[in-house]
Amino acid sequence: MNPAVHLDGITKRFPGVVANDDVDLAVERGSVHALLGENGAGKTTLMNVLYGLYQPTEGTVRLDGEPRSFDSPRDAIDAGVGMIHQHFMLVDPMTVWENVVLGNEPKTWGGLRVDGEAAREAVVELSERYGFDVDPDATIADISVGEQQRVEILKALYRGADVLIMDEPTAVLTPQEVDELYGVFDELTEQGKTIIFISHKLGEALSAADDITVLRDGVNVGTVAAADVTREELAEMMVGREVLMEPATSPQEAGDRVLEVTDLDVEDDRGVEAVSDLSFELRGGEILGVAGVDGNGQSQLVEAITGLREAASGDVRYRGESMVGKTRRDRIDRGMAFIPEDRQERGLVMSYDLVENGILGSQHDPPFANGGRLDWNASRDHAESVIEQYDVRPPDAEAEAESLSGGNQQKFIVGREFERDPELVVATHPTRGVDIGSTEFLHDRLLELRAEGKAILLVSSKLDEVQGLSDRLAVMHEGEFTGIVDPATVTEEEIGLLMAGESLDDDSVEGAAIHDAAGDGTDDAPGGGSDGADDASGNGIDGATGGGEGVDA
Amino acid sequence: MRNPLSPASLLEGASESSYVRSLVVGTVGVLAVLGVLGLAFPESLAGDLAGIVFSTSTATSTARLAAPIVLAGLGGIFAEKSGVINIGLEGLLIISAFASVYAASIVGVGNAVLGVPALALAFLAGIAASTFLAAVFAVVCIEFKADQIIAGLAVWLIALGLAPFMSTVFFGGVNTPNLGARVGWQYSATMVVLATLGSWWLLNRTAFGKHLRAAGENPKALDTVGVSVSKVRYAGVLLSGVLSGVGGSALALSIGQFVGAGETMVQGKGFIAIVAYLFGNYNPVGTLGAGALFAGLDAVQIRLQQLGYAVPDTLVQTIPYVVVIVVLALVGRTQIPEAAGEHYETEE
Amino acid sequence: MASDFDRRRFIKAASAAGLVGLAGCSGGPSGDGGDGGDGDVPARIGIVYSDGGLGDNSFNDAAQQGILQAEEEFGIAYDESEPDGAGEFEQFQQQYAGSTDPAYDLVSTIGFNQGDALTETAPDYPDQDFMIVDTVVDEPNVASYLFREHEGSFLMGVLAGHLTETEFSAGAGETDPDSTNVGFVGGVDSPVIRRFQAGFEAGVDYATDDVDVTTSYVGSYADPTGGQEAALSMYQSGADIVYHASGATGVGVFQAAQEEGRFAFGVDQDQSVSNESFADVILASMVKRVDTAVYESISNVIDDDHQGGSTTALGLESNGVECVYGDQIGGEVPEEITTAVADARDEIIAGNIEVPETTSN
Amino acid sequence: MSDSDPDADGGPSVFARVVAPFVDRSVAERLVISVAAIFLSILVGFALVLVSGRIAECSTAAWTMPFTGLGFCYNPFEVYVVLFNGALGYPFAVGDPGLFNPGWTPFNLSFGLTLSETTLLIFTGLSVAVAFRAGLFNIGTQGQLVVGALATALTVLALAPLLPAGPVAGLVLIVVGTAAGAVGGGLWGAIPGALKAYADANEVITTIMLNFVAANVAYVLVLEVFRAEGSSVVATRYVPEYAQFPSVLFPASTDFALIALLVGVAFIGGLYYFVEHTSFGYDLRTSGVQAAAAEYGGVNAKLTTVRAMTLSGALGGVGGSVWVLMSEGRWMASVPDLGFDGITVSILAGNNPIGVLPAAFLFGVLKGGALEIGFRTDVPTELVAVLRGLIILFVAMPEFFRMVGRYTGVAGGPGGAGGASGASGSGSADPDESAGGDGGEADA
Repeated sequence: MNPAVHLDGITKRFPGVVANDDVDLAVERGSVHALLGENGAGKTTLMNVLYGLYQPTEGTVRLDGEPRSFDSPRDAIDAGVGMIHQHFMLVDPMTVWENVVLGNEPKTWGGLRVDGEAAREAVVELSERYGFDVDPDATIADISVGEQQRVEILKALYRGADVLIMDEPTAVLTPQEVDELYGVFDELTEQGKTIIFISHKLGEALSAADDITVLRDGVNVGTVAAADVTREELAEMMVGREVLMEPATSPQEAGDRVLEVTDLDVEDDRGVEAVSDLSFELRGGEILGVAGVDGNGQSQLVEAITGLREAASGDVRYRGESMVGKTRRDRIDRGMAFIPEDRQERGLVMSYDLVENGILGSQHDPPFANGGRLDWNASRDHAESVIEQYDVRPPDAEAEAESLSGGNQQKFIVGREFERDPELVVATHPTRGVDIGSTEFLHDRLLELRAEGKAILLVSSKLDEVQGLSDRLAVMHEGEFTGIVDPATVTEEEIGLLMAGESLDDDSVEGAAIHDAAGDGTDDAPGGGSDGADDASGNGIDGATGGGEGVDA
Repeated sequence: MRNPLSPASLLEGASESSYVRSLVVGTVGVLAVLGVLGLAFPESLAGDLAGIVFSTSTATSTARLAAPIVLAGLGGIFAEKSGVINIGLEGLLIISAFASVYAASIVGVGNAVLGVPALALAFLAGIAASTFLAAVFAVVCIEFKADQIIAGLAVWLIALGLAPFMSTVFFGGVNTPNLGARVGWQYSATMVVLATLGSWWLLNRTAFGKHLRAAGENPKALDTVGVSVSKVRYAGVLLSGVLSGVGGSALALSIGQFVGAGETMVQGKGFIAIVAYLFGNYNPVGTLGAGALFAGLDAVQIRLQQLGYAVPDTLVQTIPYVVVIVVLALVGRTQIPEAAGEHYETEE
Repeated sequence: MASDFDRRRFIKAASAAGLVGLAGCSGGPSGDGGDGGDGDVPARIGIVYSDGGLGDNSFNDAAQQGILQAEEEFGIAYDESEPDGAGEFEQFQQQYAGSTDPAYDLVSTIGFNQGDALTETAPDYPDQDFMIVDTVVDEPNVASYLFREHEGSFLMGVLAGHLTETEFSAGAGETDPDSTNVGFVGGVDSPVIRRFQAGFEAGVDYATDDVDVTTSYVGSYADPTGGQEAALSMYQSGADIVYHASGATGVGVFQAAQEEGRFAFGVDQDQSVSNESFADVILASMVKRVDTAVYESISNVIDDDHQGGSTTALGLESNGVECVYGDQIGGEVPEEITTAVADARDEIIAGNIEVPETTSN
Repeated sequence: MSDSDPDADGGPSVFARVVAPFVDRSVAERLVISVAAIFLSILVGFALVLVSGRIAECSTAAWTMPFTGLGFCYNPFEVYVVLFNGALGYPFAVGDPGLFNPGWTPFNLSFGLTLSETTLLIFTGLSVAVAFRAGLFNIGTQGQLVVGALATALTVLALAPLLPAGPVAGLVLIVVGTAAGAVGGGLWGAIPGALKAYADANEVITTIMLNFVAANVAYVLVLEVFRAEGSSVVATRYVPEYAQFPSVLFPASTDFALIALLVGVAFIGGLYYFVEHTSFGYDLRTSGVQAAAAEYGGVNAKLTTVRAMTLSGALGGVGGSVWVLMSEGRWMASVPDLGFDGITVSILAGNNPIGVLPAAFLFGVLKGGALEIGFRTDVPTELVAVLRGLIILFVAMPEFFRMVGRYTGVAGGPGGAGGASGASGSGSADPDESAGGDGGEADA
């Protein structure tokens, strides 16, 4: 029997880049196939070829053994190929059913009217068949990310997709939602659908897929059955060498209190409370990790600390000084470094060269500015020094930021922020989209700063990263810390529960509290955990204040 | 939660926006207070004002003045909803105003070509001219990725030069002679109402309307389901040309003459049209309301002058502009489509 | 030429429209050569029109008529310019004045708002003859022609005041004898237009105590829609005659008169002739003989008798301003009213009536 | 290298994206595109003249097409000769033996008019440019100029009687008057800035509206309160002769003062320095290209918006001062459209202060040349307005020229084809970047 999808010798070249080099891929009908690889390995490009967004430079696409040539996604859709992109292709202000039928609207009145009733029925019918729970009249902007993903799947199914391509389907989901997604996979494959998903997470590929194909630098490294391969083997296929999975941290005495957050409330752009009544503290020489599914208030928390957003209430104290009413500028002046989550929107001015980007944030400070006048020579020296120390490639201070790859952009930002000699580093997703080599380098630098006694707030959706680097790990859910745990002892399942808003039993929380005790005193810890997140963090900070004095005395 | 299939509430979309609601409430409130004051003190300024505001003369005047504003505003909705900000509506009005008069003068009023009377042909010519200019704008913005605001500005300036230029070439002066015939305002008013309802239907009930919205909000979503974003955007911009063409023709043909001196007879109505659809929050009915509001202010202003209040006339003429600024400051920004102003390029 | 509507142009335009091209044969030059050098013309005139441009069926067109008349009678050559805005007057004046190839024997500047520009230009070109219409420039090389529009407007006021109290119908319009007001529509609120308004109001007052004048300024000389609305609201609030002094905006006033079946008064030219399609509502026009002024000044230059430094005030006495009854319906104005208007004219000429130049408020 | 970066789509704000292509393109490419746009618009204008020359009627053919024998009422070649040669006062002897007219001096009337317009456009062009660099589209320069001009006229008229007449008083009055213009224009510009920053009101709309308001209010003020006695036009009294920029070398009637042009050039230099070499300039242009990054870098976005609009308005106001003190000698109604032309100047200049000088000169030439066209030829002067619109249209579509460049194989200057696509990586070695102290101008 022919495979449902057979990509035969696909090569895709862009000007100056070979994204896919003679890639073969065969996917059996009714199976789940993972396409694994690092960022930039060519996974998305390959799938875009299958989906008709790109035409291959060489090679053939076969469906059920038939050679096909897609000039556009329309052709691919007609042939039964559906794609669910990592960034959902949904129109936010429109309803679920409008999105599902977009481009294939059932019409009445000779085409003058969209038959909404028919469309809605079709949506209801489809969601019942696959066991989805989706309100067809809900507006996309109002529903959860998991639901949005299901709308995307419905969209593909509505178009008669037999083959579903999913790009990083779990990136934005909670562990529980991930489980639900795997359930959806089962439903779909049972009914004969074929699923290909793109991932860079080993664990996900191992647990969800029947077969795994690994891409590296645009080349197919091999296809293996998930049952026959270990994590380490896969990792080696991906990276091409053995990888140390977790950076080593050594225990370290915490220093002075650098950051105290008390009863902080922050609203998002729409005026909805994104961070509620949050309290914690951070000391020199300590890394506090914040884990959680994206969109649970991490961004707003970070913005409130770094001065990009005004808090609705509560206090942020930095080195003993209240930051209420202090601008972003004030905070930069006081030695806060900030690695923003979106480097291309915030961290760098894409059209500026690195000389100009090197002074972003320091443009009013010596040695770059003297009485309002900019000293471009000093800026150039600075940029060149960052480029050299942080191995930014190409090593050209006059290259425009947008001409750099994501990893090199990030290295430049990190370098610029670290070279400020900050007391506090707020790092959000510092290694997102960064290749493994650079990731290791950036992790090392974070640990060096920790060793120098700096305080570091590390926000990341990569669990292994926060777990591996942090001294304490806070899990955030809907604007609150559902728990602050010891990353050394907590399990991934426990973190998953916390990320989903559940609380944990006493044991693991106790572990975290003991770790806390290094600087905080222990008085409140045992009581803190069991009755919920609010109490845990609230008490923690109370304890911290008292405990801090205790240490001094 | 909104049900798009519920019995057509025309203000759908407006109802969900608090700012449109506050506008409506504000307007009704002001009118009510005025009415009460006017009844209570008929001899005062309030009485005079109420007399003006609630007269049929003002109403018909409003209907006439609103036509080009609303029509161009509706056109602006289609362009901007599709993701192309068309700031050149003024230019489209100018060029169609000239072209319609020119066409009617060629055919000769009273004559007909293939049974189509001259004034109807004039409309068609106006629409054709405006649509052609809109097509140029569309190509420049969509194909050549021009900056939409600047290209729109250029459309205005080109029309502002071209219409008087051609008038001078054809008629020896920037103003054309009068045709001696005109289109009654009832026709324009009917066209405005039909265009408003038609636009509303097109935007909210047809597949094209959904595609238009998607092209402006998330073009990639549209592209990935196999609908060409470019085509939808072309359609949106061309529609803005068609509707502005109707508006410009109606304006000129209501006088039977094109006046090209200074700012031309269009007198900034295209810019007011932009404000109108922003006020109307991209809802055709809201745009009709906003257009009527501005035209109504103008109509009241004209009548207020005649009562002989010792306010300089030129200051009274400033009222509509100040109102726009004040309202804009109070209600802030409207919901501009997410991808408006951006170029979209299909991958590969 | 442009004033009476040229049908041939339309035919030209019609054939040209089809072609945009070179295939058509009706457009383009109609003769060959013949213009010859500069030597064989008795005078070369440069004329700078007021902003608002040609085709206003009023002020500028009237001036052009004077030039055309001179061309016909003396065979002069001329060049004309239509400035885009007041900022360009001075430059155009200087262009003509400074030009040596060809040199201009006379530079005509049309419109009061060129006065200040000419005040600056004229002294720089002492050997150049200038003439200006509508204001006084006190320079030895400038002949100023001033119209006493308020006097003409006064007569229009007298006519309106009497007519509105009479039951009268002619052409497409009729009066309502119960009406107690007449209207005045101005272009841009400015001292000059207020002079029209003042004369008109005084004339109405002179004619009757029972009639008020409602006034509206549209804010532009190129906004017929605005003119139409202003006039409509006047007619609808009971006015049966509206007098306009608003350039191309006035077309809207005529339009409104036709729509409402009322009367309008034209300005500058006999607009029942220049705007033939509205002849059935244009009862009379306050004619300013701009053409006469232009023609006269050219004639003077040809006779080597430029009236530099002098001001010719063209009032009722010299027929510089007149109340001209409409071509089509003017003849139907009752004799007692035309007599009253004629009497008023005599009284003004005799100095028994002092017509105000500024409005009372 | 091959990092295709899946999460690269989070772009800057809508407006920043709209504006971005106009502020971050390389100077050389900008130049090539501007020149190409001018030529293209001339070409289209040529066709327009040709066609309308066939449509219009006249008694004599101004030009006969070779080979075909078709006569045209307008001579398309003559139009451009008159336009460009005439604007300079006919330095070139077209058709006659010899390249130059022997009697030509630069200090002629036409050239003076051209330079006068250039001078005024420098200020309004800078006004629009500085707002543009901050990501703001200031269509309100016209209104700011009107207000600034009125402030200047009234201030000088009020102060003049207090000072003894003479050159010293003149200098004081000019300086104080210009400062008043800057304050007036700046305050008027601050209004839409504040509305944008604190009420989120779209500045494109508010500035358009404020133009109408400024024109009307100034008009009424002068009509009712400040009108010169006995004047039939709506204008203030003249400021004393000694308080006006003196015309040196050029005929007084040109309304051009070399010294004002020099002041304009100094403003260009000052603004260039400000934008490229000061901290606040860095703040301003950063918030223009990428507002989120600017905020991240400690820039107070709201304050920067207000400041930039105030600065922009002040420059427009100074333009008004120069108009009063150099051109008119007083405030008068019907202010020329210098503010709107400033938009075109700024766009053509790529919003680069240095670029404003040639762009203002080009539009000065178009202005001076338009007068010559109206004067020398039968072609309606509105042609020049069409040309202006076409130039802007073509300048707005750089992609067109890149395409043409690609098809014809002519690269549009350094980095011509690469631009924003980012595909070319770091291949562009900047040839003009050797001077050590000038790093900032790479992106100007």
